[in-house]
Amino acid sequence: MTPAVLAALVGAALVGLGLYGLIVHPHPLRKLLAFNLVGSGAFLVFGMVARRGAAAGLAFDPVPQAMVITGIVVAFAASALAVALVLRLFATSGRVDLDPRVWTRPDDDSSTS
Amino acid sequence: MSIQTFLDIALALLVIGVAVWTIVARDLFVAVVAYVVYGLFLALVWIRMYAPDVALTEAAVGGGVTGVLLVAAGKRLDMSAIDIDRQKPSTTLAILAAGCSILLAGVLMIVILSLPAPAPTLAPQAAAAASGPGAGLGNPITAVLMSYRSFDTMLEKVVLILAVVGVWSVGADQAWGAAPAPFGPDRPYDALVFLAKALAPVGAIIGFHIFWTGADAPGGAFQGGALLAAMWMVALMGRLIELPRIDARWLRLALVAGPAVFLAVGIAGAMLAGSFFAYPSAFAKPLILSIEAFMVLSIAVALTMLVAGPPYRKGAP
Amino acid sequence: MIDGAETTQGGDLLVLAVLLPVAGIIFSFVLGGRYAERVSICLAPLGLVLACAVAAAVAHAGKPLAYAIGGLPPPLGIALRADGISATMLVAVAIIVSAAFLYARAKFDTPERIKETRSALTFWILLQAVWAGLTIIVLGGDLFSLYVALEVMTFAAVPLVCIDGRPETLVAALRYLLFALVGSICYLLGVALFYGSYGTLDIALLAQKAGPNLVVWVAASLMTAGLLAKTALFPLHLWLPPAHANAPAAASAILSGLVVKGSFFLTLRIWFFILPTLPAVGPSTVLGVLGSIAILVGSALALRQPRLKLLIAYSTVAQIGYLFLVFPLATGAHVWSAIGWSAGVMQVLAHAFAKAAMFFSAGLLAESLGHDQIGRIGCGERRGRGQRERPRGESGAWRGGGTSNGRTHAHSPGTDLPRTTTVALVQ
Amino acid sequence: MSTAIDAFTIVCVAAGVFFYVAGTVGLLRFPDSPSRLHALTKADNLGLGLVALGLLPREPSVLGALKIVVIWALVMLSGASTAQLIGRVLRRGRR
Repeated sequence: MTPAVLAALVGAALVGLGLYGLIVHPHPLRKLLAFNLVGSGAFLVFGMVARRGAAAGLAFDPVPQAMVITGIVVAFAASALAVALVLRLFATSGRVDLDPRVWTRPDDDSSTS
Repeated sequence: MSIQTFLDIALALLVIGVAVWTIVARDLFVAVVAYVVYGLFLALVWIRMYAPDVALTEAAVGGGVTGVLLVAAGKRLDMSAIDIDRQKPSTTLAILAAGCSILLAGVLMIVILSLPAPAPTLAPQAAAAASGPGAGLGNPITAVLMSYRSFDTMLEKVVLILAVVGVWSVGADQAWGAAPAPFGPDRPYDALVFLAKALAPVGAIIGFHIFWTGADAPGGAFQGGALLAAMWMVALMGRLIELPRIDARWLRLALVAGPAVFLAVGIAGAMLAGSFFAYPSAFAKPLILSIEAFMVLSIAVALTMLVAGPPYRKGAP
Repeated sequence: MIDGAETTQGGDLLVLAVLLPVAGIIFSFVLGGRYAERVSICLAPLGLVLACAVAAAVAHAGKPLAYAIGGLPPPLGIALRADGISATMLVAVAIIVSAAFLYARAKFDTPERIKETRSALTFWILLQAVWAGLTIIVLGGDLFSLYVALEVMTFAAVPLVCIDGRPETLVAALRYLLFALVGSICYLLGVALFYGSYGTLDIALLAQKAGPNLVVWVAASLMTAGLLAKTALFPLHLWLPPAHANAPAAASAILSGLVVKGSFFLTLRIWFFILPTLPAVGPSTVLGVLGSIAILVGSALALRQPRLKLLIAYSTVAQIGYLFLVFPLATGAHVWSAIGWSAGVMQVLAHAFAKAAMFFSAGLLAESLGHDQIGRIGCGERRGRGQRERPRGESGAWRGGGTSNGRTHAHSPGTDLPRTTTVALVQ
Repeated sequence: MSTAIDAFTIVCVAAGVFFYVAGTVGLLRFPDSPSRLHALTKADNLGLGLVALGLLPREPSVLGALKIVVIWALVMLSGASTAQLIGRVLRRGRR
């Protein structure tokens, strides 16, 4: 087994681990951490694809690696947006629950337009 | 078993172990710290996969800047987390989640092992294209990002702008236009001030170096920009400089500089080189480098503003 | 040379259609303040003209338009393509986005004495971003570009949900963001597997190469699962009603009418354009069954909602179910001649227009009444027992009309709603 | 000549690794935070310094050697400052 395949297997395990964390953790920031694990797991699969494509004097196929770089930046932007939402939620309500039952009042009288 | 294989397996186990720690840690803040550690180990994995560019990005963005973001948020939320973070998930949910996760991971592993061999690759074309006429870039990843997939790269910069708009949009109405909340206390420790004074200039030079060398060696706009952002944040923590107001014209211009120049060159390509996003072959390399220079600026500013958060005014709800 | 890899005549239009809203975002952000609104209003007609030009060019050429960006054809480069369905979608998107721009002018106006307000600036930029994302989704020819486009849509749609800043909307936005992010990553995993198998991400090239094997099945399933989370097909619909019901009406219209169609469109791309040769009876059945459950569950829940916008949002859940019926109906030997395919596309368009119109009307209603409680609509100042019965009967009638007329006409509620609105206002 | 350089590198790097191991053991075994910090910073600075020193003669170009020195200096700077900051937080917490 090459290091690349090993890393991809680690990536698959990370995807599973992250999915577990996403489902069981109630705290949004913990969910975000779990999402980042899933993301890096997926990037590792990309990395293996890149390494397997080594040819023509290059040790890797640059196309999937370029995609991983794009993906990492996008994942960071997503984390920043999620953190901003969580902090704002905490600032306005003092809570961070995502459970909809906490937020639906039986007599919802708020009007939206 | 050779020593390299042994080290690889040890590294793999270490990464998995730290990832498990991130998930099962009792404390929110401990989980965040575990995640930062995880990011650093992951960078080592990328080195082993012959992906120095990705390793740099992962260390700078995935580990470093994300770490700052999460540590700051974790610190502010740690108190609030106690009531909901300590509640145990129901056993049914945990078993269900574990079942789904193991199934997904298992299927992925089987598929990974059954990918076709020999692997299909675009490496020969990319290598030829990178060193070919009109490009002359020694780093094929830069060639792919800036030439062949320039469209994606530009869109990704637009995503960064949108993320900044999204982060700003959760601020209070009354605070709009103000600067985000400062990074540190009003009177930072002397050691931090010293660190900021000594590290920020050197780090900034290294950031420029990584960007400049990215045309021919591992590095590039992303990695250099992330390092510059980190140095800006160090200076902000030492309160050597203050965050700009979000309605400052120069800030807006700096944020869009990368995609705007990219877009302009792309449209000019339609007139000068016969196709949108094509570079005239005599000027390809200088054009790519100048677009990257603006992108470094945009990335550095965007990453810092994303970590800084929405505009803030004392007393605004 | 591979078919569809070369730039065809009129291909420039595709790039212009994509770059127009992108340029709009950049200009709006730099100029700031009320210029964001002006830029949007100016660009909308241009976009509509471009979309119509693309549609006319496709109809005239009788075959898909293509443009290899940078003159670099796939697999290394990226191509944009417009076929019949993308041209149709492009026009629909341009019309609805323009309508939303006009509708939103009153609410998201920047007051004279203020330089810039939070909600106005972000609203106009994000709405243009939705437009840009959708345009790339319908024209993109490369799976990774489509991933970036999906992310553009996510980053635009999530802050739109919580633009008024109440905690409920923040929770809805956060849940939406988490679902969407996980969806994107699943999609990305599928992309990695496709690249690992065939060394290309170009849709036309993949269509020629992909065959039924384990990797392709898993990749397609992962991508579909990710897209379902974004489309909110049952049982992944939980995020949708609070998100769509709490956004401002103009944003709700776009989110419900168009944004969920973006990811649905990609699901169509995967199964009908990349993998038309796969014996897709199994997945089609699964999608069809999930769609049927969504219709029942969504409609039943819609009837129980106390608020008009929530009702409409749950009706979206049901209508998404109808969309997925296209899979069992159109899968088969002669996909293109199958009437099911036309019906499916009709449903996409019909729901887009009807749902947008419905949210616009509901927004006006809520604006004029100061609330959108169904129990109090139409009863004015009178308060008492039994008020809920009548409006509920009415809403039931909309849904009844929707479900009994068959899947391509499921949008008759849209034509009914203005009448209801008028009735309510007259009373 | 090359044998001498090899021997020098081996001795230096081995000594550096020894300090790293010692520091790590200290981090894990020492009873309280200040002494852990003490073990960590000493070991890191000295350990990395020795590793860098051992690698210096193997670097073909002067620029490459300079980079190694810069890395060492930067790690020393940030390590020392961070230790100082952690120490202050500890002292404040104890008060």
